[in-house]
Amino acid sequence: ENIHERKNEAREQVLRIVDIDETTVDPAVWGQNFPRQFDSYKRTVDISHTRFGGSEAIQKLDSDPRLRDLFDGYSFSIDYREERGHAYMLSDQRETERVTKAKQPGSCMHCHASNTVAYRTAGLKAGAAGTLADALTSVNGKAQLFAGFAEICAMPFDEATKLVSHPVSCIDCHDPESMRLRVTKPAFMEGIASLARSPQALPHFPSIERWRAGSRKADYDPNAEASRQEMRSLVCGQCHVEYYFAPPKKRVTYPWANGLGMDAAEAYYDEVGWTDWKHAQSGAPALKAQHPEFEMWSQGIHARSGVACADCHMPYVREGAVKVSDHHVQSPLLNVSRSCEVCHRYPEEEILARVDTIQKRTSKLLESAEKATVSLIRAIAKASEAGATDEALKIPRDLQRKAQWRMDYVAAENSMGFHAPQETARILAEAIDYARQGEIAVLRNP
Amino acid sequence: ENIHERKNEAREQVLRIVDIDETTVDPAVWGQNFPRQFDSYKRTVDISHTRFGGSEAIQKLDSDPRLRDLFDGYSFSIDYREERGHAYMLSDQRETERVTKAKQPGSCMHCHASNTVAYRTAGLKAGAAGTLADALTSVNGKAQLFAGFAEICAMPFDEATKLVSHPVSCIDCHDPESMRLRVTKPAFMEGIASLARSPQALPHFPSIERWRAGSRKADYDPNAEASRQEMRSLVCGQCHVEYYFAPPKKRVTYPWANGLGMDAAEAYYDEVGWTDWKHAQSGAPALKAQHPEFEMWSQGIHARSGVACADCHMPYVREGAVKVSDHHVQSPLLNVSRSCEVCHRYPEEEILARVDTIQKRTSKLLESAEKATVSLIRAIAKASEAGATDEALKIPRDLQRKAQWRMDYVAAENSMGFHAPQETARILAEAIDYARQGEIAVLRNP
Amino acid sequence: MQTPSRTLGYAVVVLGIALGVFVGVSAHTFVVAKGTSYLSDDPTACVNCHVMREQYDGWQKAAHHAHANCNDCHTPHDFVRKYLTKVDHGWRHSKGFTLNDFHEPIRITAKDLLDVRENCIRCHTDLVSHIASPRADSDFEDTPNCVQCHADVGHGPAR
Ligand code: HEC
Ligand code: HEC
Ligand code: HEC
Ligand code: HEC
Ligand code: HEC
Ligand code: HEC
Ligand code: HEC
Ligand code: HEC
Ligand code: HEC
Ligand code: HEC
Ligand code: HEC
Ligand code: HEC
Ligand code: HEC
Ligand code: HEC
Ligand SMILES: [Ca+2]
Ligand SMILES: [Ca+2]
Repeated sequence: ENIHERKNEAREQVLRIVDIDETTVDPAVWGQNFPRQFDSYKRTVDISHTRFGGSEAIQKLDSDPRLRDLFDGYSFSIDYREERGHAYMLSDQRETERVTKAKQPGSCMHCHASNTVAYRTAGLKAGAAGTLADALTSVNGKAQLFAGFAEICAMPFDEATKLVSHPVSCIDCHDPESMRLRVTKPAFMEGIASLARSPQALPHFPSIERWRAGSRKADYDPNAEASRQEMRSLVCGQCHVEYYFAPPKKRVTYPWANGLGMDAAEAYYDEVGWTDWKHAQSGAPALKAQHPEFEMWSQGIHARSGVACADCHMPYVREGAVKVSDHHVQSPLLNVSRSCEVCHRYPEEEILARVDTIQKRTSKLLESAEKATVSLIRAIAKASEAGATDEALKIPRDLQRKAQWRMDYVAAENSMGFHAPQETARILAEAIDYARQGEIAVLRNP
Repeated sequence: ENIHERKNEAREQVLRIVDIDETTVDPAVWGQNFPRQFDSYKRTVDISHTRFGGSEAIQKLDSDPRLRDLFDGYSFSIDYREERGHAYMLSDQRETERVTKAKQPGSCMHCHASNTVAYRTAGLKAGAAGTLADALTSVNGKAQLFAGFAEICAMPFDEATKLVSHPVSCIDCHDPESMRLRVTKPAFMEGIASLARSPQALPHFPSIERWRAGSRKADYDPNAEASRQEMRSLVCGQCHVEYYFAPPKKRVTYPWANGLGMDAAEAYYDEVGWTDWKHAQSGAPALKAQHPEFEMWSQGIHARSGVACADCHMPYVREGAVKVSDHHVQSPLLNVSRSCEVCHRYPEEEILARVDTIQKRTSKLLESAEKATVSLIRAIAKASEAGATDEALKIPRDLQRKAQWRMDYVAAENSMGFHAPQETARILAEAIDYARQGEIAVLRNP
Repeated sequence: MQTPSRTLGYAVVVLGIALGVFVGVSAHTFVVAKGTSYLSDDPTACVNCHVMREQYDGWQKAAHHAHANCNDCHTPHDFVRKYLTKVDHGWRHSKGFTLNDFHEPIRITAKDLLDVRENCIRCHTDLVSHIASPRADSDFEDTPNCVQCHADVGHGPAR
């Protein structure tokens, strides 16, 4: 490419070749107007590799056999893989043995597909007012979305998955009119509203602090109130969070009423009396943590410093004179110069070494936490075989619930400690403390 | 003040009123040439306060009664205070009940006084060649220093303390000729030389990595090889480190042969078979950690980023037309605008809030680690009263040694986790793990 | 089978041509992209290259906007070295811009960082006379790297 082109590029503007609206689900259509973003978006099919991340769908149950014991009796002991690019989210969900060998609800659709249209159509079927032409943010649009959300969560998986056809797509994060970022996932909208009403300080979300200072009558609405920089994280927080399916209708729910983070979520589950499964070996009322990236990032110095998910996972790339966001969402370690060096003036090797130090410390501690938890599980199992009463095993089992929740909160978080190094280590320290105390309790009164 | 005055002031500043040389111990004399530095140096008498630091000599044994159990049988259970400004180092040492109620050696002088002249005089007495006029870095100067160091370490405290009359003074950190920074503490020179020969990677000390790449014949000598920026930390590392008095002559020794940090020091003590005291309640062969600020800083991101002790604890201060180093060495939290804000452009409250988050997480974990260790101590004591053999208690006691060392390594470090937040939490997690495992071991075979 | 010398011969010829072409191209750049801007001290001249836009915008917001222009910081101030540097920049940057082969984000070279520091001290001589030898060109280790603490003076906050 030569200079004349580059000088022209500098003046180039986006010209809209096709019209896109609230019904345009197919990213290829959007891609005609925004070829650069579409090209990188498609590259999320690439398979890559880093020490603790990357996108090879390896079986975690084989690379870390302790997980089979830890999740014994739960579907995660059947099939549990390293996650990969956005392009795979729909197929990976359909193919996992957690779905093929266990029964799952329509709730699963919430984060593995482009579903604004699917939800709204189902909502209209269920009697919501208006048409698909209504803006998603309009009263009708929202009503349709939430009605359909409730319907589809309550469906069986096989029925629900027929209603969606694309992984996360442009329309899930962008307003087709203005291209502005927006959030569209119902459970997230409900979750962030309850978070805003929580007592937890949220310095990294100024717009929530502003809302709190106001009348607090209407719910906090990110699409109306969040800054652009906040949206660069909120769109990811739609899915990269811990969740559960609230009975009776399996509504996808984020446990944020007490705040974000490990302790706040645990308190919430204890309050509503939620348990994911009864552990097969120990009989403990266990919890399963899932990808709390958004929550862990919130505890870290980057969030506090206003650094968004997109700053690292979708850095700007200069194409000629224009800068575009890299829609090949992946591990930043595969793109250090753009993801990190804009803010950190160190050579790539140095930056990788810093991350490695943080991640190795974490993985060593995680191993200790897993060992301690497995050892407690064994101790409880042994005691109950030896005839210990549920009465006598109540305390040890409750301690297992606490320990396992903490251990898993880190194991399920996908940055191996990077998003919040000290907080991650703190959580693992507590996991170890509870697990060992549980074993002591078993030994004290067998 | 108008420009002309400032310009004149600027020209006067380097003017030398008195001659200073290797025999000039009194800081007041140096102060005639460098009034600005001397004025701030004197301010280390000030008493101030922060949440976890500051300079009120409060009795730690009262604010945290667990310490009495933890150090039972050792002098630190008699008197253990919050440390304060440099101006107090000599008097505080003379007055502590660890000295007045227990026997201590001359080794104590190494870090609580200006002692280059005291050491060299003793060295000359002991027959070293040359005179005090020799440069400290000359062959004779060094020989005198090390000979006297050996002599004074072996003396009783009362005799040795008569030989010194000033707390750390200009001459301990500065070359009287050039005013360049220098290190003068014998144990540090020996320690850093052994560190250079250790296998540990030291990215924060490029001059050591350079030395390693060389012939390695002569010892690594900071005064000859370290950069100015490295010296801004090394001068502090002379004293703010973990140490022990190596038998038979009570030579102050830094356990760095395996590298800096908690694990490297523990390995060293295990190798040489060192134990500080036999725990009065449990009989465990315990270790006492002391102020490993230099080691902990080395594990943190600031060291890795080339940020020196002096950058935060002796920030530049603008005085009229010149800026000088603030010699009022103290908690940076009392001077955030200069200590932090040049590099971190956040308001003071925000910076204080960040430190507070780190320190509170640490202190909560530290409490858990102390509780776990005390609980192990109790368990061992109970078992041995019940007649358990030393044989049976060997493993629990060894685990106490490991747990207590880790717990204390953080308790004795004076930044409450700030110098290396993740590493500090990691160490406490291990402390808890070992302590609880010890208790389990006791219960398993009583 | 060719003799080494023959191959070498070809190599030289090929190289020669390549070099010729390259000089041509770059000279072309130098004109089109107003590489001559290097001869002026007008900051707007620097942004003739859009790749300088970021620093230009940063500079306009930074503390020195009112006090120093690009070349006050980025070129030495004794006549000879000043123009040598300008030629060096003009050439390297034109080359980079033409071949688009430079590291991004763009990073100041070690040599240029020394020149910059020399300029910091040139303007702030009195203030830093206690902490820095006026001979800023003296060994890098021995004079503090102003930018380690004042990273944002030229172009606003780095983070
Ligand atoms: C609609 C839900 C959804 C949204 C919105 C979403 N993600 Fe994801 N993300 C997923 C799922 C599901 C996967 C795992 C896909 C798989 O393994 O098949 C994933 C995977 C990833 C991965 C792993 C890629 C790899 O190579 O391993 C990263 C990194 C990631 N997402 C970051 C982000 C960021 C940053 C954002 C916001 C800009 C975001 N995600 C928005 C659901 C979402
Ligand atoms: C709240 C959002 C959300 C919901 C609801 C959700 N997922 Fe995911 N899922 C994700 C994200 C984010 C990832 C990528 C991060 C990870 O794998 O930890 C992921 C990864 C996966 C993966 C690939 C990695 C693995 O675990 O093997 C599978 C398979 C999967 N989900 C299946 C399901 C199924 C089945 C359901 C319903 C029971 C479901 N998901 C519900 C967000 C969600
Ligand atoms: C300051 C940079 C930074 C920010 C901000 C950040 N991350 Fe990350 N993220 C990383 C790094 C570094 C890793 C580790 C990647 C690896 O191990 O290969 C990572 C890992 C991940 C992974 C797993 C990637 C993989 O390859 O498997 C996911 C998913 C993820 N982050 C999502 C998020 C989300 C969602 C947010 C915002 C709520 C976020 N990140 C914020 C830097 C960041
Ligand atoms: C998971 C969320 C997500 C998805 C899906 C997504 N984007 Fe984006 N997009 C972003 C973020 C974050 C930005 C940065 C926005 C900002 O900085 O305001 C962005 C920015 C853009 C921009 C503005 C220019 C730029 O590059 O910063 C365009 C145009 C765009 N995206 C097009 C698309 C298209 C076309 C698709 C589908 C092929 C798509 N996006 C899918 C998150 C997403
Ligand atoms: C948009 C700016 C920005 C980006 C992009 C960014 N960082 Fe940071 N980083 C910061 C800030 C701000 C801090 C907090 C320290 C400070 O205030 O300077 C920080 C702190 C850190 C720290 C020290 C804190 C800790 O957790 O140990 C590490 C390590 C780090 N970043 C690594 C990375 C890596 C690796 C990436 C890329 C994957 C990255 N950063 C991307 C701005 C950024
Ligand atoms: C000669 C040994 C020695 C050297 C060299 C030394 N210190 Fe100290 N430092 C001490 C002692 C001893 C104390 C405790 C004095 C007391 O409590 O009476 C102390 C106390 C401190 C305190 C606590 C002050 C307070 O208000 O609580 C700080 C901070 C400190 N030193 C930092 C440094 C820094 C930074 C350097 C290097 C620039 C340094 N020290 C060099 C021995 C030394
Ligand atoms: C290797 C250097 C070094 C040696 C040797 C040393 N000290 Fe200290 N001492 C320090 C430093 C640094 C501090 C300040 C940090 C702290 O208190 O943790 C300190 C603090 C103190 C304090 C004030 C706080 C407290 O603990 O009450 C007393 C008293 C003290 N030392 C006495 C002694 C005695 C007695 C000896 C000899 C047995 C001794 N020191 C040997 C470096 C040393
Ligand atoms: C990046 C800044 C930074 C660096 C570099 C740094 N410190 Fe600190 N230091 C702190 C902060 C912040 C505290 C906590 C002060 C408090 O709690 O009041 C602290 C606490 C201390 C204390 C206890 C102060 C008190 O008030 O009791 C000592 C002693 C100390 N540091 C010595 C050192 C030494 C020696 C080094 C280098 C080996 C060093 N520090 C490097 C920031 C720093
Ligand atoms: C504990 C170590 C220590 C002691 C004791 C000490 N200084 Fe310093 N001094 C420093 C450090 C560190 C610097 C910064 C040097 C550098 O950046 O190269 C410094 C710098 C200086 C400078 C250079 C100008 C400046 O302010 O940066 C002068 C002059 C100076 N000190 C005089 C004194 C005088 C006079 C005394 C005694 C009253 C004294 N110093 C005691 C550590 C010390
Ligand atoms: C000379 C520059 C400099 C000074 C002075 C400095 N810092 Fe930093 N700080 C850094 C760098 C560099 C990093 C690492 C992140 C990065 O690369 O941007 C960092 C990281 C941090 C972090 C995030 C890493 C962590 O440990 O959580 C905090 C918090 C922080 N600094 C607080 C402080 C405080 C408080 C002070 C003053 C007592 C201070 N800093 C003084 C340069 C500095
Ligand atoms: C012909 C287009 C062009 C013009 C005009 C231009 N630059 Fe650059 N500049 C570049 C490119 C391309 C790079 C990256 C070169 C590299 O990193 O190899 C660069 C890099 C730099 C660097 C960092 C690398 C180094 O050499 O230290 C500095 C500083 C710089 N430019 C300053 C300036 C100043 C000052 C001006 C105006 C007097 C200017 N530039 C005008 C294209 C230009
Ligand atoms: C007050 C001094 C000052 C002025 C004026 C200044 N710069 Fe810089 N510039 C710097 C410093 C210092 C750096 C190195 C930044 C660092 O190392 O953190 C730098 C770096 C750069 C770089 C390399 C990018 C990088 O971050 O290393 C470019 C390009 C550049 N400057 C261009 C310019 C241009 C164009 C102008 C005028 C519009 C300008 N500078 C004005 C001080 C200045
Ligand atoms: C052409 C002259 C010139 C050059 C070159 C220059 N400065 Fe300045 N600088 C000034 C003037 C004039 C002021 C405003 C008056 C003052 O504060 O002295 C200033 C202000 C400052 C300030 C205070 C304002 C602020 O940003 O907080 C700092 C710090 C500073 N300069 C550092 C530097 C550093 C570092 C460099 C080199 C990277 C540099 N200067 C290069 C002339 C210059
Ligand atoms: C270790 C950190 C550090 C280094 C290195 C450093 N400075 Fe500073 N500088 C400071 C601090 C802190 C202040 C603020 C002093 C005050 O506010 O009293 C300052 C103040 C200044 C000011 C005055 C700002 C004002 O408000 O008027 C100038 C100009 C300046 N420095 C220039 C330089 C130059 C030139 C160099 C390199 C020779 C340099 N600095 C190196 C930390 C540093
Ligand atoms: Ca992955
Ligand atoms: Ca103190």
